Amino acid sequence: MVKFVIRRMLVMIPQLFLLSLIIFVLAKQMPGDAVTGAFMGNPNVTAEQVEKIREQYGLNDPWYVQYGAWVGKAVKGDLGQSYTHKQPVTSLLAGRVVNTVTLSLFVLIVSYAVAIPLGIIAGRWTDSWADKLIVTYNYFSFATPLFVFALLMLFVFGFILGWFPTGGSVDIRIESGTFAQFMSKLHHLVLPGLSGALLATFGTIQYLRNDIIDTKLKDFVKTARSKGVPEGKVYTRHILRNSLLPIAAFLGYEITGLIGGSIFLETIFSYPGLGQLFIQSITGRDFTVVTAIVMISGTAVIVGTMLSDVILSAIDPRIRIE
Amino acid sequence: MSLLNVKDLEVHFPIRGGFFRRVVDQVRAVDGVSFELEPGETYGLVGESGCGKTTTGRAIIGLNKATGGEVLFNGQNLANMNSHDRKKHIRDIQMIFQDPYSSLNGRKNVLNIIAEPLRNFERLSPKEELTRVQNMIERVGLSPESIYKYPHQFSGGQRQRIGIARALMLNPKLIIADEPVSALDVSVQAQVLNFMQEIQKDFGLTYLFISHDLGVIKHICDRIGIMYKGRFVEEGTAKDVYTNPQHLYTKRLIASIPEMDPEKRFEKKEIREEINNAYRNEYDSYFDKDGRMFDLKPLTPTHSVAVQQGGM
Amino acid sequence: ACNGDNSADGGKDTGKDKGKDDGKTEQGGEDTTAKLDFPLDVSNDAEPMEDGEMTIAMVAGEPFEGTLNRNFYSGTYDAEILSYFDEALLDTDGDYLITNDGAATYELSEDNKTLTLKIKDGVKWHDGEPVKTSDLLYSYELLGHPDYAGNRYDFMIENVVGMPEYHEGKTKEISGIEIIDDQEMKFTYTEATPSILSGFWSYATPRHHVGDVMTGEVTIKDLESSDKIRVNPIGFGPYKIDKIVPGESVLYSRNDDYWRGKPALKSIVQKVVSPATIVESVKKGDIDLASIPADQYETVKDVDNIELLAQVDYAYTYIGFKQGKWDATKKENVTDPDAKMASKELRQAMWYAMDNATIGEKLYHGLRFPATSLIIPVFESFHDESVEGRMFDPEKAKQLLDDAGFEDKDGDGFREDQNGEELVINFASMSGGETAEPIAKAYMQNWADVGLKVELVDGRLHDFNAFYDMVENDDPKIDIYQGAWGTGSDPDPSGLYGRTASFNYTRYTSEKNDELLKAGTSEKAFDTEYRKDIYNQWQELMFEDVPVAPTVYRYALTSANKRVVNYSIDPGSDLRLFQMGVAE
Amino acid sequence: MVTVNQKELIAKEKANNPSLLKTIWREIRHDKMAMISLVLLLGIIITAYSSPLFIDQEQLQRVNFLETWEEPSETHLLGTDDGGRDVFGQLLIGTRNSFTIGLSVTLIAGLFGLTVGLIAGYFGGLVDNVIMRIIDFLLVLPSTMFIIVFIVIVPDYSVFTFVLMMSAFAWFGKARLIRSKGLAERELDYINASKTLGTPSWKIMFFEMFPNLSSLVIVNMTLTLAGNIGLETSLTFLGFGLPASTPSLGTLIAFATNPDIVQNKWWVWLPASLLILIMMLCINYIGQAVKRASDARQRLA
Amino acid sequence: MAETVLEIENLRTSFNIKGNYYAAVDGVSLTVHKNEVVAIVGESGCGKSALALSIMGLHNAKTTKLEGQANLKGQNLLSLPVEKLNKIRGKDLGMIFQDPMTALNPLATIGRQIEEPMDYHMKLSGSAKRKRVLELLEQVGIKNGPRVYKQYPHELSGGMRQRVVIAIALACNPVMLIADEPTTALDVTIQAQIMDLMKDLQRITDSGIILITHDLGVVAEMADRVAVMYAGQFVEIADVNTLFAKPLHPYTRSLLSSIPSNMTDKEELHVIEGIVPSIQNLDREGCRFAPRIPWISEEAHEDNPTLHEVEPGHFVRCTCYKDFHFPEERVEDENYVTT
Ligand SMILES: Nc1ncnc2c1ncn2[C@@H]1O[C@H](COP(=O)(O)OP(=O)(O)OP(=O)(O)O)[C@@H](O)[C@H]1O
Ligand SMILES: Nc1ncnc2c1ncn2[C@@H]1O[C@H](COP(=O)(O)OP(=O)(O)OP(=O)(O)O)[C@@H](O)[C@H]1O
Ligand SMILES: [Mg+2]
Ligand SMILES: [Mg+2]
Repeated sequence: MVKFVIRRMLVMIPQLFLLSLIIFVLAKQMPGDAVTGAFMGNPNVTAEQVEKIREQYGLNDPWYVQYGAWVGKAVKGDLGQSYTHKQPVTSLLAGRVVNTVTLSLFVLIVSYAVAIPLGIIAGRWTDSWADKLIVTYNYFSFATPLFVFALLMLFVFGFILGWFPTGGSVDIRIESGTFAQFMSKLHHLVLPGLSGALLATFGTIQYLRNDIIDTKLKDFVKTARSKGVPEGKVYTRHILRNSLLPIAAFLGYEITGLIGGSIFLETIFSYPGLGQLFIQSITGRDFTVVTAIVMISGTAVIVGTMLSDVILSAIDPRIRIE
Repeated sequence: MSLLNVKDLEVHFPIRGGFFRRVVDQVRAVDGVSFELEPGETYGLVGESGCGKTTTGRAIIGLNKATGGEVLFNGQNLANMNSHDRKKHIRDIQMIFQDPYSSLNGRKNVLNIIAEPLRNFERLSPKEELTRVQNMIERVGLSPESIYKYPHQFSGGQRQRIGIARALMLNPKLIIADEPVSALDVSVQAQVLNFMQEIQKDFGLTYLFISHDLGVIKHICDRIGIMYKGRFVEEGTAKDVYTNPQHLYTKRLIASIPEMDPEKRFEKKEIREEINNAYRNEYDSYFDKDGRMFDLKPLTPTHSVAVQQGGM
Repeated sequence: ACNGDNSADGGKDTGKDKGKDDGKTEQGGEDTTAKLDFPLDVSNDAEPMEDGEMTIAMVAGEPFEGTLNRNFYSGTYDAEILSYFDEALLDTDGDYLITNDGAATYELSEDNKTLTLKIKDGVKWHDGEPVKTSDLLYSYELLGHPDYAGNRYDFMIENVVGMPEYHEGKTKEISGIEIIDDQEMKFTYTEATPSILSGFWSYATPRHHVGDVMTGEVTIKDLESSDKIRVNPIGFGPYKIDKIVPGESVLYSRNDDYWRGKPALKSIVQKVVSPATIVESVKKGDIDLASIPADQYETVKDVDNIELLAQVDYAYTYIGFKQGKWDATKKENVTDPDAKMASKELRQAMWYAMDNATIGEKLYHGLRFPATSLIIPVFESFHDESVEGRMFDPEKAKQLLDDAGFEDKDGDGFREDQNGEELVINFASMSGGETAEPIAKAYMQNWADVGLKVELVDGRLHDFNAFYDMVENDDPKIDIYQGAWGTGSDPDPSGLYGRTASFNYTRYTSEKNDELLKAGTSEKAFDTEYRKDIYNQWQELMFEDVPVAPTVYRYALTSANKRVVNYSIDPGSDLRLFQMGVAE
Repeated sequence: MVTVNQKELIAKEKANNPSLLKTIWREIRHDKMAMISLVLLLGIIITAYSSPLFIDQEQLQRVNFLETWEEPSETHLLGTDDGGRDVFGQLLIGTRNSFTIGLSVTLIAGLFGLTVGLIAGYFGGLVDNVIMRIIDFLLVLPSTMFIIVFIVIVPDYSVFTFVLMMSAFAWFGKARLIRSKGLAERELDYINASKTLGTPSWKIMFFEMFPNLSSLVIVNMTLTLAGNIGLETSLTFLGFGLPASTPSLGTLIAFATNPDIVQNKWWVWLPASLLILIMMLCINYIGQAVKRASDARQRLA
Repeated sequence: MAETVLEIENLRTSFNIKGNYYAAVDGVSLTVHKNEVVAIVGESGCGKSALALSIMGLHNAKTTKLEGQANLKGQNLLSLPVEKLNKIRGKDLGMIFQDPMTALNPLATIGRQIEEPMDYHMKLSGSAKRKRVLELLEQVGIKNGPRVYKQYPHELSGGMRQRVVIAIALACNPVMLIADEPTTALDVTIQAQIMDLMKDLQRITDSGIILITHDLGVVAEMADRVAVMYAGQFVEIADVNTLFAKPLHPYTRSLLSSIPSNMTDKEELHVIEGIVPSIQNLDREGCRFAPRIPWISEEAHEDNPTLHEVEPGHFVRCTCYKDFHFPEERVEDENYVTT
């Protein structure tokens, strides 16, 4: 197991290299750079001064020189300096990563918490009114654009009903490190998290429902029934575990969706995280930050797929990881 | 000259593992098999599941690559031919598959299924093609309107006939039948077996008949090879093998056939127990240190057994 | 100096800029020629309550950067934060000129080349250390440092004697700055220019707190990312920073030792609120102060728990006509007489053709109105009222074009150029904000109506960087573009229109222009009348030559909850930030 | 030989065994929801695609600041937007563009994914290994972010380039799906049979294997078609939408950037949202019917 | 005669296909005694599995209609609610499924799966359960029980798995066992082992067994009595010796003569014409086998033949059996002279 994880980590390295190379080259292709327009704030600066800054940041070097320098540092854990934020990318991202991870985990957990029971109900009682309702909800969640839904949620629960805060990740007035602060963070998470989660259930419900319908007819389920296992337990002990396998297998790719979704959620709910920062850095041509965020997202997906392999191997004895 | 001469055929599958998916071991699916087929005869390959029967058949026709040995068909070695050359010979060898459901493409109608080999080897006008197919379909005992039906509209036996019709389309000399009846009900099985015997006469076919059902093999085959773990343990005429089994494994296999006479069931059980005991005790004289069979040793001109050199 | 504002037009868009450096809540111009009438002060005149608390919005679609130091910050939102806990040593008046009402006083020598600055008693950093002259010197040492990579090493800094040598790393000391004692220091300038009065850099840096670059204690790079300016920065303003949630919010508490007196509020929370939700938040009463995007004016206008304050912003939008190239070796603009946009009449006609009044009226509900000259009305003394701009007049435009030989010879509805060749003008405009697109579209329609075929470069709007990348580098794809400048405290336009100004994107040059710009900042220009006359001539020249056609001036809208007292957006106001409070 | 009577039988049999398309049609006819969906969807598409006949795009795109944000009325069935442009007209043109985008992405990504997937699935072994390593890598890419970067880079951002970009990130999921089914399919004897009959590989892939995966492909395509129609909506919201000269449903929906518009100017974004929803539901219901048609066990007809 | 354990009376199982109910098991009656193996044989699709699943209550309740009775210990299994049925299934009534590859939950250990019925039917402590499992494993001939206890199905061979399936069915000492083709999926050698095992076990457990198969060889080796099934009905019931020595019903005779058994050699086998009709296409009037022996004149068939006892314990559903002959007169055997 440990060996497996280590091996996957090793596979990750060339993948990340390739990823970094691609994103680096692409980032450089974007018109303009971090310095473009940055001096607009002060027209009394001379053209030389601007060029001097470009030189200082190495922006005039050919891309492979820049990439080489970047990789050299990245290997040591230094992801470079953000031009816009004037600080090392690592420390810039540190706080946002926590936020985005928290939000994504919340979305992930809530979406599973919603989707799994619904998937089970729909799969167990196929063609019942509950199933039809769930399937309809599923179509709707598939067809509704995230940002429209998030805005509606914000509008209804944040403003009209006033149940939840309408932006930010925490109430700054609450003392750090207290339980109250934790609750405040949670309170701020609910609305963006829920908006994301309720629309992220599509795949899970769909897969679970179909898989339960298939698994229901399998022989081992008949065996279980013939043992006198009560109906409820047939589902919890036999069908469900088997049907959760595809869900676990998709965990890794689910993360791609979460990352995409976080861009919207963070923008709408003013939640400072990677997604929001990404858009800001793209517009600001803060290449180092763009590269770093893409790398982090890529790593997250790789780790996610690895995690789903580990989980799969934990529940499925047929998959042995050596 | 024999039609097919298989010499020391080996098919090894690599087992990959480790970080770079290197080959860490081999599955010796077929591990030095030799036999000959005379024109017009039916040769049976029997053995338990996984002993390498299918792989042998597939290696002959080229679906698996032989990793060693020769497959001489009409004197030509098919094993080391490239796919282009093989194509010229392959039309003389055809295959009938086990599962009448998966061996027909469910998306094509019978006409398209049966015409497939024609389209690959002969340039015919649609009309000629239709006549050829229609003739064949009648020959295998299906009604002419069947050609526009789809496989799922037929029973298992009928589907197997379609498969056979397809194989016969190019007038092959050798047919490799891989468990052609195992998936069928007894009654249908009888139908197919009868039919296969019938066309063998009409078309002058040679069969390599693969099965694990000793009853069927005995019924249809002239000569039989018993396989175990990728090797032959015994080879001989049907009579040699059934009435005078030499190798312990053969005996065990034959003893496993259910007894059709209810009165004798307890006797049969005892025989089995005896053989099982013998199997435990005398294992060493039938298998070498590595658990491999010995090479075949002729007992009579028609009958050979894999026992240690120098007798048992 | 002029401050540039690059965001073409309001709305949600980049926070990169720029521009509103000086914190518009603090300063502003005299009442101007606005059409709408907004108050500058809140009307509630109750006494502020003891220990009040306030919530202030930073209206932004993205997180603030949090570089909380005057020398290094670049974002507008950082500037907003800075204004609460840090201030300049010298206060300014309604004309943006330095006064003696701040934490320090100044005196200018006879030859206008030496400025003596004295820090008042009792001015203390938040940690209790007194603010010393060495702290102001430190700012200059940082800005001029060879490693400094920010955007504030400009003409006004370089003008200090000895600064260029220091900047190149030849000396370790700036000879033009002399420390007399902890409270008194002297600045000597190479050139005497009225810009000193508006561009003097009087932001001190707490040397003891952030660490000294000069002794090698820290490096510039460390400093930029140091916790000392990101997590627990200090200043000597009315409020202290208690806590920062990066990118999201800031909590301030009262600075009881503030040199002007005890601030009215016990604490302030300043947080990022998305432009999408600002109006709802304001309505709900969550937010006491916020700037409102112009396109949402309609929705806030009738909210009854707030009051809208507005002043004309220090910015104008314009259409630039590319007329040449930047010569990198000579470091000056070279006008090409054969440029597509070389015809003065064509440029004039295009200005006439634009219906800015309707845009301001309909799209911005009057919050924007047609611009007339390149010196905005805020600079009351220099804005030339007599220049009336070229108001929407398509007939006149057609006439001009006809006379100049731009005629539709092939009858396709579009005019050909003087030589009868097809004329397609390529127009670049920036994306961002909802209005960018309809406005660009409207101008193109306007021009089409007078027979000019104008097409969008690449068929689309470009984002900030792509746009400026093309404009800066004189991309031949561009003939005209829509830009915006934010003007800061200095009316001097030479940074934007001078021969050697790299920001003179139109690459328009003329000798007359050179002359006038030079005169405007000469020593003589300390005489306001003289300067006014020079600038009037310059505005006249610009009106005639139309290197750019100014399109609209804009109002900046602030909403204040009705409980807010002692608050004004008038830069000339006597109210100071520490007096701001909330009533019961 | 074949008798006259038999000829009739043959003809009858021929007629009785309809193609997949006919089966699908039959299935749809037997499913009320699917039938309604089909009619509705065709209606929408036909209206949208014939809109150039009665709408002057040039005229429609003209901004008119005298008529901004007008409520629905007789002259403007669905009111006007911030530039005073008719929302109804934009809705029609937008539907056309969005549907074109959705369909093209689905087809291009589908075709490419199909080919790659078939090749990997059919050949298996080393070929499969190499292809899968590449696809595994591609799947790791955070696609939303990459698309945004691409959008910033392309100089000429149009429906065409947009479709290419989206397709570039949409094919590998399909390839993976097809490949896994293909691997299973290749073990089946009908493939072996074709090989022994001398049929060349490419023919086996496309004429033997593909038809057996076609139902899977169709079902998957309908689903992604529904998804792809909504694709540019989100990008438009983030400010990376198509140029305004190409109005799409996304452009209209992305007007919903603040609660005021959501609440008070519903006519701009709501019809487009509903239209997307309706189209997706329709496609889904049709997809369900297609799915059933491809699985004899589930057929209603 | 031994005590009756299961009494099936007029059992009818109908499936809902597009709104109509079609009987797959069409009025079947059978008694199974203690310590007796009753085999049910017939071609694929004749309703054998449908019958077994009806007794076990494993059909989908929504689409299946069960009529008649299947009495076990005085309770009619067909009309019991699931909760009550669950008290019987796994305890008094065990089932062995055909395919050992799919009959076990791939995600649970062998130990867990054998213990599971004990959870619901026996009050045993954890260690007692484990002990019982090891005992069972031993009984079904698995030697290294403690190891297998912890293993997962995929780690075992087909034969081993089938033994485990049998162990599960035997876990709570059922009085009645239903085995649906327990050896069909196995190799001949393993089939022989499993058959021997079942015979041994029955001696120990005393339970009644219904053995479903289409392999007459298995019947000959295992069964005490045989019921031949065709198109949802029993067409012949007899004890095993009688049936093999003196089959009466044309269907039984056809089946027997189509086996390529030890006796025949390269001869043509008998082929039963046509196929088993599907339940929708089945003509339920008259003799159901008649269409497959078209050379027998129509008059020979009785309308709606019933199962009648021709000899003590030998039931046949046919009146034409006396005149039945194979078309080519091939197996016109002296054995078949009528009694
Ligand atoms: N493509 C392959 N890769 C690896 N191993 C294989 C492959 N094909 C077959 N084998 C192995 O080779 C051995 C022989 O298989 P084969 O299918 O020839 O047996 P068989 O005698 O036909 O069995 P059955 O009666 O089950 O069909 C088995 O152990 C099988 O697992
Ligand atoms: N759930 C069901 N719904 C509809 N028809 C069914 C159902 N189950 C079985 N049938 C039909 O009932 C008939 C009897 O099926 P059954 O499975 O009992 O046959 P069998 O004798 O067990 O055959 P095999 O030997 O193939 O297992 C078949 O025609 C089958 O198609
Ligand atoms: Mg095989
Ligand atoms: Mg069955």
